[in-house]
Amino acid sequence: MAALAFAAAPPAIAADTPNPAADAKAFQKYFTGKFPKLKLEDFVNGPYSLNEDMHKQWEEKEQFPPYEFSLDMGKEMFGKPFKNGKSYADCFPNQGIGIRQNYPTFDEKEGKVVTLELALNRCREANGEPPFSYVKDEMAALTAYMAFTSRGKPFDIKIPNDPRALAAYQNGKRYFYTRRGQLNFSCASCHVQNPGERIRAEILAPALGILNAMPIYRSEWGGMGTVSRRFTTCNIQTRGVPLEPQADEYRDLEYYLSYVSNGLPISGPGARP
Amino acid sequence: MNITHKGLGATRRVIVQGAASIALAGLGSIPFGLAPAFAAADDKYPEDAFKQKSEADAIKSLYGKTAEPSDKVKLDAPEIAENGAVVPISVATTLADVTSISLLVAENPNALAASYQIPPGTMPSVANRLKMAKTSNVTAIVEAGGKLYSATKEVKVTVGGCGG
Amino acid sequence: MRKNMRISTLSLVSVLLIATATSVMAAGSEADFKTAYAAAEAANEEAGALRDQWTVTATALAAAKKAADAGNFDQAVAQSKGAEALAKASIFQATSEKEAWKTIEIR
Amino acid sequence: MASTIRVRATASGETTEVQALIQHPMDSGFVKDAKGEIIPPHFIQQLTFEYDGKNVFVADWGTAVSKDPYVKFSFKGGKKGDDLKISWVDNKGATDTTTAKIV
Repeated sequence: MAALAFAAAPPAIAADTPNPAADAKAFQKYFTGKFPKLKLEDFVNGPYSLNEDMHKQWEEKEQFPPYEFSLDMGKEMFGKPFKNGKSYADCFPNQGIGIRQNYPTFDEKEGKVVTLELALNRCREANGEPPFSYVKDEMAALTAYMAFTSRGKPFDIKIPNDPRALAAYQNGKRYFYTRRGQLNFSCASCHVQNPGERIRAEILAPALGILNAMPIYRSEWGGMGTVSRRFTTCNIQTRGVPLEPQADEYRDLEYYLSYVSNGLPISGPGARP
Repeated sequence: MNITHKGLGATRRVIVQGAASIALAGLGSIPFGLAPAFAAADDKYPEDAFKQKSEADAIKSLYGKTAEPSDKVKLDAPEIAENGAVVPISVATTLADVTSISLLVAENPNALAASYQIPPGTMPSVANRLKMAKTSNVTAIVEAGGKLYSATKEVKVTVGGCGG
Repeated sequence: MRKNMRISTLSLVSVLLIATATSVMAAGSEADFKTAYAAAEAANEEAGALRDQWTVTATALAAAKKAADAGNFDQAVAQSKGAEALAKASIFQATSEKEAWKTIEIR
Repeated sequence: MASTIRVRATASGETTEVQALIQHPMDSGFVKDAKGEIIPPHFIQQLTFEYDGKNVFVADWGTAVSKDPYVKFSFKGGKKGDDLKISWVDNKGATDTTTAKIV
């Protein structure tokens, strides 16, 4: 039954050797070409950079941003020692301050991508504390604070000279462009092919810079959400069953998507519709 | 998806227990019996006005009179609300002797959204964020010198899918 | 940038419609339901291994189970077959996307 | 413990501009939770701002005010270093009060 369904897909398959640096360049060029009025750093403000009416609503919100409570909570949590006397600061370079732009990293010992959310929960578990839910609340608060201390610092994701790192990058890219769910959408269907367009009057955010603003207070959620929440929500919106937060695919996806936004400043925590 | 709602952390207060992640399904109010205990007598909460369904009934309950449109009432609201859950709306006026400013959303289950008492010495302008169930006229009422003046603007509301 | 998104979505939908329509004709007993449900579950597990399950498949499976619990095996069989068709469509999607994703990559 | 009330009160010239953000669910009573059960209405009814012993602004709110409500207004007078007292009460009788310094 299936053969005719995808017959329309053109067979143009390009060379398979991944070249992340060239990818990032092409990715950024695509978006700046699509939105010639925008500067690269504008993309970290998502849909707000694309529409004047929305930009005004955003400016109003930023006067007293809705993520403020989460940010305060994150700051308090971050400074509070664990039961064993250690704290988050002990788990991270530079005491965890101003380092958001370096995550995800590739852990050559483990051979896998480690996101900031994962590193935070590993820090907790290493110090005898139970892990937090990945999608919101405490995890959003902690990452909000860590992003806040890193605002303005450009994403600086590194792909070490390790075939596993390149494979993880490539796997993330594959996930990003792969159509899934009953609606047959990939991440790219919305956030590469149609940013700036409205889907039921919501303006789609460009993929470039989308993670720079994480975590976000989303009006639609009525609260904060992490990168994990963003990914799982996107899957559900295409009528796909989401993977577990921090599944390998999501880690790789975050690695890819962050890497191609290298050079764009961290703007999180953010507020989104 | 299974979004687990963790137990409230030590830094959260009981009264601000977060709602589960739900879409804005509709608005309205159920009768409530607790009036604010500490407010001064002349600052009484207009409970009845907030229970009225229609804009006209709410204005009548709140003020006991009707409003006339005035270009001296400036109502600022987006053309298209980015999300009906958070619609930034502000009102300002050049009218003198303003004693209150109210905001009504005609298509909400209960039209009256907010009413602000403006004592002497306070500027006749206010900004806030309101919920809108759907596309609707938003009306600002300014009470000045014992009379009511209004301005109305339509705000389009859609609830989104694959956005942000 | 290719413009094939809409076309392929449409054809996928029509494949599904046909698959679902034919399945409705099945009538059945509890045994028929068990067979149909097992087939649907197996297909959905295969989709899971490909990391591409659909939420609608899970919904159809739940509806099938509910109908069976209520003793309505005709409907339970029909829902199971519908779920299987959805699961198979997701498997097809995942399989064809193994290479197809590259066609929309920005280079 | 942190307050549910965040205030910024800024004196400039003859007026003081006040912005407040309050942490409150503002449940309308018409929204369902994940289990499909109605979340009962829970919202701030009155929010008062007091300066120098008298109210400078009183907000009466219904359920259509957004979650974590925000309000902005200005009043004449108010000096840097002076106190502004902010209190709210909700439909369940819960209250919170804070005092902010005008800057």
